[in-house]
Amino acid sequence: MIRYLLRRLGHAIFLLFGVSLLLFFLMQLAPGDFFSTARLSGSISPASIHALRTEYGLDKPLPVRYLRWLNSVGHGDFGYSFAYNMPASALLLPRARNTLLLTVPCLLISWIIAVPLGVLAASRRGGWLDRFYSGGTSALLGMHDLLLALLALLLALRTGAFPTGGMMSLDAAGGLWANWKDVLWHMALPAIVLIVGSLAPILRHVRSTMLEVLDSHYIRAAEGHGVGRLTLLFRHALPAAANPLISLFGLSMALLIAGSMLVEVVMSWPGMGPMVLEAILARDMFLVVGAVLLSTIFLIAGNFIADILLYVFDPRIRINA
Amino acid sequence: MTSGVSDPGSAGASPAQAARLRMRGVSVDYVSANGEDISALRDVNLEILPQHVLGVLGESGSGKSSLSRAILRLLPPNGKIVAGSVEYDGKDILRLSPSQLRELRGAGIALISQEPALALNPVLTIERQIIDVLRAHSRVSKQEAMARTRAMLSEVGFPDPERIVRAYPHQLSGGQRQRAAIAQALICQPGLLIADEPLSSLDTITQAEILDLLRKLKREFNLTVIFVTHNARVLSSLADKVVIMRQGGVRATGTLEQIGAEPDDYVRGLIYPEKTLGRGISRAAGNASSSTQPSSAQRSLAQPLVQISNVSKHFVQRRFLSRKKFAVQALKDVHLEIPQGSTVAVIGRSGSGKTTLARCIAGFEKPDSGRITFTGGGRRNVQLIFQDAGTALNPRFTAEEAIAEPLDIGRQGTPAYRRQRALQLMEESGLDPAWAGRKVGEFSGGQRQRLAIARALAAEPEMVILDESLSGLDLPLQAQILCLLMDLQSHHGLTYLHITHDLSFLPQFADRVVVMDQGAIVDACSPAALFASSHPATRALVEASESLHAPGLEAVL
Amino acid sequence: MKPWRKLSLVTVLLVGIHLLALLAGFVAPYNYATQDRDHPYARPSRIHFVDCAGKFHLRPFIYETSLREGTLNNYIEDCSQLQPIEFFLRGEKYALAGLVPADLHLFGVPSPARIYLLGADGFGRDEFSRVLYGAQISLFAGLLAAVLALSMGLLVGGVAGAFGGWVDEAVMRTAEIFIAVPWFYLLLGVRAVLPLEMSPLSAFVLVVAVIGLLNWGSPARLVRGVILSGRERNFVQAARGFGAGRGYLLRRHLLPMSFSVALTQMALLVPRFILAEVMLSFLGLGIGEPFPSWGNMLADAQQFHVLTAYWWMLLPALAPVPVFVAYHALADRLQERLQSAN
Amino acid sequence: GSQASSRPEFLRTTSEAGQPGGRLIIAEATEPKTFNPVTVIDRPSRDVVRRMTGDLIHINRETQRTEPALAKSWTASRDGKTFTLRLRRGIKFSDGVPFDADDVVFSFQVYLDEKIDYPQRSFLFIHGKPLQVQKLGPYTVRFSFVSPYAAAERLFDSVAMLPRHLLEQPYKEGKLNQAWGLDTPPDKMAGLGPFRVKQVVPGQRIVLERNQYYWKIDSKGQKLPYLDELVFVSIPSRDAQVVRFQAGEVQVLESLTAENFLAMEPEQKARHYKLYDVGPGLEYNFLLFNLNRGLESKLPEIARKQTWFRDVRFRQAISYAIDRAAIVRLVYQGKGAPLATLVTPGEKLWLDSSIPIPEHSVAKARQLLQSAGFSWKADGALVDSGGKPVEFTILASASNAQRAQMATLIQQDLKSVGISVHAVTLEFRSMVQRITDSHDYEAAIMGLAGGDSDPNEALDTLSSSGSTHLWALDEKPPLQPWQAQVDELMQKQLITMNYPGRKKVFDQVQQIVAREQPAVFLASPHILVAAHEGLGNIRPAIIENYLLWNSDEIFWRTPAGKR
Ligand SMILES: Nc1ncnc2c1ncn2[C@@H]1O[C@H](COP(=O)(O)OP(=O)(O)OP(=O)(O)O)[C@@H](O)[C@H]1O
Ligand SMILES: Nc1ncnc2c1ncn2[C@@H]1O[C@H](COP(=O)(O)OP(=O)(O)OP(=O)(O)O)[C@@H](O)[C@H]1O
Ligand SMILES: [Mg+2]
Ligand SMILES: [Mg+2]
Repeated sequence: MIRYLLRRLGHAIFLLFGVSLLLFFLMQLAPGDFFSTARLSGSISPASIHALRTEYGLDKPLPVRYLRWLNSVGHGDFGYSFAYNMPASALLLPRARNTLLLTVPCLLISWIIAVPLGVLAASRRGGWLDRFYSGGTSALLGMHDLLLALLALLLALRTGAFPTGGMMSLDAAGGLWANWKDVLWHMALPAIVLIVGSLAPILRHVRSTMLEVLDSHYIRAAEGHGVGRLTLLFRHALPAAANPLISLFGLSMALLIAGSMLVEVVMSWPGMGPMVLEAILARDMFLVVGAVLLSTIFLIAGNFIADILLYVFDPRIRINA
Repeated sequence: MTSGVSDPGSAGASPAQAARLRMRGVSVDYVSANGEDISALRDVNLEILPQHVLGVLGESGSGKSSLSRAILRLLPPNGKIVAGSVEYDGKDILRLSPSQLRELRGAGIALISQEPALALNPVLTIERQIIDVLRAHSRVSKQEAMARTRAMLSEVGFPDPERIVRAYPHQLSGGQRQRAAIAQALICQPGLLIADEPLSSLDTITQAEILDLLRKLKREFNLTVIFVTHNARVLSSLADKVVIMRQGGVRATGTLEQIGAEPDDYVRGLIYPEKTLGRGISRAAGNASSSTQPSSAQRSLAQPLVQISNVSKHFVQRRFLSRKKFAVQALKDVHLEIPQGSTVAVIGRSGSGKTTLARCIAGFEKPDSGRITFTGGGRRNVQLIFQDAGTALNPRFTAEEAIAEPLDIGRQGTPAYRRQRALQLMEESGLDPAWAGRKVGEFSGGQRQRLAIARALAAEPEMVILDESLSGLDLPLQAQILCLLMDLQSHHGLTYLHITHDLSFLPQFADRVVVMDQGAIVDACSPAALFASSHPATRALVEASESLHAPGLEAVL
Repeated sequence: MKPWRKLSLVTVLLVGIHLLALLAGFVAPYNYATQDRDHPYARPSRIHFVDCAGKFHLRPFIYETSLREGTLNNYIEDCSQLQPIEFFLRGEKYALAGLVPADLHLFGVPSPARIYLLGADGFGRDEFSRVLYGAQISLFAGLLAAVLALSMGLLVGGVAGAFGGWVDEAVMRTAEIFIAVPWFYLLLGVRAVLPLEMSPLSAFVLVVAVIGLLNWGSPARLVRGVILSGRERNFVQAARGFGAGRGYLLRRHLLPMSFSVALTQMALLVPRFILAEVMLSFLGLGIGEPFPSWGNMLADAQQFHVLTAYWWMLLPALAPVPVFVAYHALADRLQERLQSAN
Repeated sequence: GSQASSRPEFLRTTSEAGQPGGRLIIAEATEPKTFNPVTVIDRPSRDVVRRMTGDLIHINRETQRTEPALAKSWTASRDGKTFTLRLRRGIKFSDGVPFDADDVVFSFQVYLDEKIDYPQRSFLFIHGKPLQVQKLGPYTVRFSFVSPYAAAERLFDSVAMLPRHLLEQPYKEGKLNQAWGLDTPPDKMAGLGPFRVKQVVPGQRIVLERNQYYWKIDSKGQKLPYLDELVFVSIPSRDAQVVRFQAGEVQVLESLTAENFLAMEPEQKARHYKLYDVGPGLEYNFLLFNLNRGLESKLPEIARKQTWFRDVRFRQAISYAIDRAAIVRLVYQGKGAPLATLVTPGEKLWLDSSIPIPEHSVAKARQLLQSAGFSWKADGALVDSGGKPVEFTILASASNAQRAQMATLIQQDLKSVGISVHAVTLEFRSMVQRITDSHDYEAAIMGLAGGDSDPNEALDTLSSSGSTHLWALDEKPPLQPWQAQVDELMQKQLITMNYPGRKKVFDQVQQIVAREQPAVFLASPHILVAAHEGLGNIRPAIIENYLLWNSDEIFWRTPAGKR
């Protein structure tokens, strides 16, 4: 087991290198760099633009830049943001915290909602619940997160029941609990949008795999022993159907960082979303690299957990570690 | 034509007594995926009194399992009870609400399904699966449930259940699985037990134990049993009444003696195997001697096809991240020579390592130590016929695809040829070629076993390992298959390793018998000498086998 | 349950949808590009049977609209301008199914009047027509990308699962890289090398195809998981016993096992890729003007001023929903069939 | 600095006197990125920094004329080469440290330093020579140029005076570029603006608080600013900005799209806000053709098409074919102005109103094309003298909906003269890269906006060597005579000291541009802003910052408005 963990750790590190290197290369591909629009703001002379480029080492060849970056990683600040004149890590971490504050609960909640719902739908195959849910998911998949978010905003505006964005009220004075309530209150809408947006895929997978398991011999046999309905569904069928769901769960962890980007932008949630989106368009490359690495870490963690769970839930898979 | 009413002659039952289960004109149809309708049961009338054991005897495919499933309304989605009524203690099962049905199942009527390998959930431990049944019907604390589970397991012949409870089905031997399934069915002390060939992959000793257990339960908890089997002998000592089935209908009912008396070849064929088998085998033997093949005597001297020298294999069974781990010594350095063109029978208690040995020879498992060498080096074409035919066939395949698979893989001949070969093999193994288009899931247990045999033969192997491959077949069929195998042997010098529990016909087809116990080969002798062997393990098996005979039966012969 | 019948019903629905898309030129009263600069943001035309005088007409008709005094984009019906709705009338030229030149339209009103079933966009282009033409592009693009992603996923995931061991590790790590790296920079790069005069259509299809090829990661992982467990099944081992190679195992035993997962993935990927264009057009990678696509129509619709002032522009944006419903129904039926087969 | 014994010389404003107190919440599209007045580039940061800093001479956004700020008064030498500024006495930085000539000298030393990334440095160079700064006394500074400089006064606008006592240290250590980041503790920063940093919440908001040392008082003698706090919240999405504004969570919006403006109108009363249409701003959008030289080898296809683009008649024809009215109506919902040149109607002082807006006339267009040797095929497609069909692509930025829409309209317009146009929207940087670096494009729609209403702002765009002379970058020596003339005139206006004279020169420039159409100038959007109705002294202007320029005078009328 220890050896297995170590090996996975090795892979993870290799992966991070791979991703960052690839990213550097890709950013090379995309036309323009951070300063390429500077000259349009008239006042800035080409000369000073050139000066800036050299100062930030943008004129250096790719390998040199990558090494420089690695070096800065060594010093704990993942490169340097051109726009902010600050170490990327110092910018990313606080925002990452806010993002996770929003996405982690959403991830859990959406699974907690979707799995039972999917199981029930599968067990009532063809029933009204099943139909309703089928139509529902299709409809949800037909709508874009942006649209949902915007609708939510308008709702907030019309009803006045929710804040129309942000994470805390301006004067969130008061005790810890008061602050928490305030944050939760602000979280409500973006959370709903995120959850609603992420339900459909989980539901669909749960349902389809459950359907497969539900008409297998052993489930019928268990039925034949009069095992209770819920026990049958959740204790017998679900574990047998878990396999793809587990993989899916692992993957969905990768979205903890990146998945809420658009919603954050529309709901002005002070997470990584707005900053990263801006950085992407502005070619503030180290910020982007940092963000991507962060989400890569979550992806790795997710897949790792998924693999472990696979082995736990599916004894048919031989642990090849 | 069927006599629904229980006749006064039958032992123990007074006519006044109300029937525990009464089936009236039950018919079951299946719709095959390719659209054809299959009628599995036709207008079956049955009646069974409390505390009685009803033996159900019938050729493979005659509708026994359909009957069992129909009683509990457990037919597969494509199956349907098209007519009739099933009354249990007076209430019509077919009219029960889902919740009532759930209460009835397991607690009232319990079913031991024919193929435990399919009936057990592959991702749950045995304990979990038994406990859930128990707790579904009775309020018991977790501890008590665990205790009772272990108790029940030791009842069905697990001296120390600790490993078994923690094991997943795929970590058990065929017989162990079957016993687990039995335990699962008995855990709630049902009023009526439907046992669909519950002994098919159990050694004679365990068979005897299980039968004793049933008798005990019958006495103490006045259990009523519907006992589906091929083995008339078992019934002779157990059943109060016997039903003979054929092609979905009831052919005859009554006590074994009564039926045995009737002048009906089909029935007699089922009941008095010695005749049929005797005939069959002698025919085969005839061919053998007529052909130029060396006689069995010389055969035993022939050079070995495969040499197994001190092979050991152990399995480690542990739950993820749990300290508790069990090491199972499935094979303790095993020596065995299998002569070219001979038939070696392997017998031994359930869990003694027969299948493991087979899997090692066939190359599905790597021995921890020891060597398995084939003469002429390299691997020869060895075909293992899996113990659980049901799991060894891809449910997505049709019978024809399944049988032709080895040919497809080997890209042998034209598609037309493969098809024709597949059909021929079905024919030879007693399957109607008209069923070639059916999915393998749509066959009966025994039919699936034959599919597996046919598939193995299609590969045109040099050696075939049969792992209880005849256990699901009625005696005439067993005879037919054995003849087929022996023909092949005599013409193409096939070699057989035949794992079986049924000692009665060993002499007819085996050249040698090896006895396994706890992973080791403890005894090896000629079939004839088997019954005289002095080794305790062997003796135990032999005596148990004889104890299965009812005293009365020979008299009838 | 008779999966066969349900299946056929759904397929009828789907065929209908795709026919609509294919025959967009005929069904749509106008070309997707024709602007009516006097009617930006026109409301959906009201279809009347009774005219202002209260007289009943058998043939449905609309009134031409004109700008209400002192307002922008706010129109009133002009009772003097009654325009009967005609069927099978000649109008703008188009190429039926992209091949046959024709000018016959299913319905319309005598020009210069225009009928807007779903209203008009900011250039006074008929949204209804644009939805139909958009379907051509989006459905094709969505399906293309999904098929590419899925087949890649099946292949790679299958191989990883079937081989297991280090192959599995390697493939999965690569998959992770593909999932982790944001590809828009590559896309920007791709767009940069594409010649500008390349038709927006083909440029777009190309970009979408690239996206499809890049998104095999998740399907691959799902498939691989299923296969990892599947390859231990007895019948797979048996097949191995017959000397089956990995290719055979994958083809006949393993991939079929992952079919339902794949199906579900398909059901999810098509919508995802169709909607992905919202972001693409945001990055300037969407299909260029004046071509309509569900993606950019949705992008247009999800704006504050549309949702508040021109709500009807949301209708075309919701066009995908029924289509997805149909697709998913199809997926469900297929799966049912699959299982009833086992 | 030397201690000012006499009482401080505050500036007394004339605008309506308000009441102190309250907080103003402002929406920023992206979060401000630095407090460093030297290196600040992006708009949101500028918005914040300008509230924190003061300049010597200020341009009144309303009158568009210069007025005293930290410099109480100034005199120009007769030859217009030297300016002597007299600083206010007794003024203090927001941390209470007095301000004097040394700070001014220090500031300009910094701005002129090559090693410092000061974006506007080029402004401080006249004919390549830096302006000289000289301390005459504790409160007098002299600036001298190599040659007379017309816009000299304006040059001081928004050039922040830096606190020497805080920044000299980092400057010496060469750390000035990194100084005053978002993570700098507030008490380490100080300025001469009405507000000072109070709190920074990453990603959420920046809070400025009232600077009690501010150097302005109102007509009633109250100390400015009125507001206790300015809060800049970052709201990335424009739509979200509008929603939150309507919900009252934000109280001023400095930039609105016409669509949102219209959508917001109905609810003005109900939700207690006011919308302001300030009229055309300084932004001008134009269709430029690739007139760069030396593409023959690299991009032969484009080079071939350049023979059309170079022909003034072709450009004029395009200009006639384009329906500017439609652009204003459909793209700007009527809230815009058609353009003949790059000078927008917003520049009241400089626009040559005699120049007509090119009308939309397909006839004229065809006429011109014909005269230029173009002809039409049977199917109406335009072909050049070589019989090659006339078609080209127009680039537009995907992130600017308006320009993309213009492209769509133009595409349609040019059909009517038989030109088939591909409208290609590209991600902004990809597009800019093509225009400024690779020159791999045929035509594009761009928009530029001067920071001030002054001919100098056009310098970079019109003079052949200008950095935003986008259609033909680094075009020196000038290709056509008229370009040479423009260059000359632009230099002339630079040194013409009196307004009428300068205007005349610039009028000539405009006439040439209108005639030659180096690029086809399309339209200029109105400046649209919104503010809570309870706010006083809201006097939006067309020069940045439209609303906040007089943030020191803005106040809450109704105590109810305070929150
Ligand atoms: N799921 C099914 N679909 C279609 N046909 C089936 C199905 N199950 C069984 N059959 C057919 O119904 C008939 C009876 O099957 P059944 O399993 O009851 O036979 P059986 O008596 O149990 O045979 P065996 O002794 O081999 O188990 C057989 O011909 C079989 O082919
Ligand atoms: N994968 C496994 N993991 C752990 N234990 C196993 C595994 N496979 C087999 N065993 C154990 O090894 C022993 C031998 O199994 P095997 O299947 O060879 O018995 P068998 O002789 O075939 O019994 P039966 O007659 O019941 O089939 C049994 O105790 C079984 O529980
Ligand atoms: Mg059976
Ligand atoms: Mg076995």
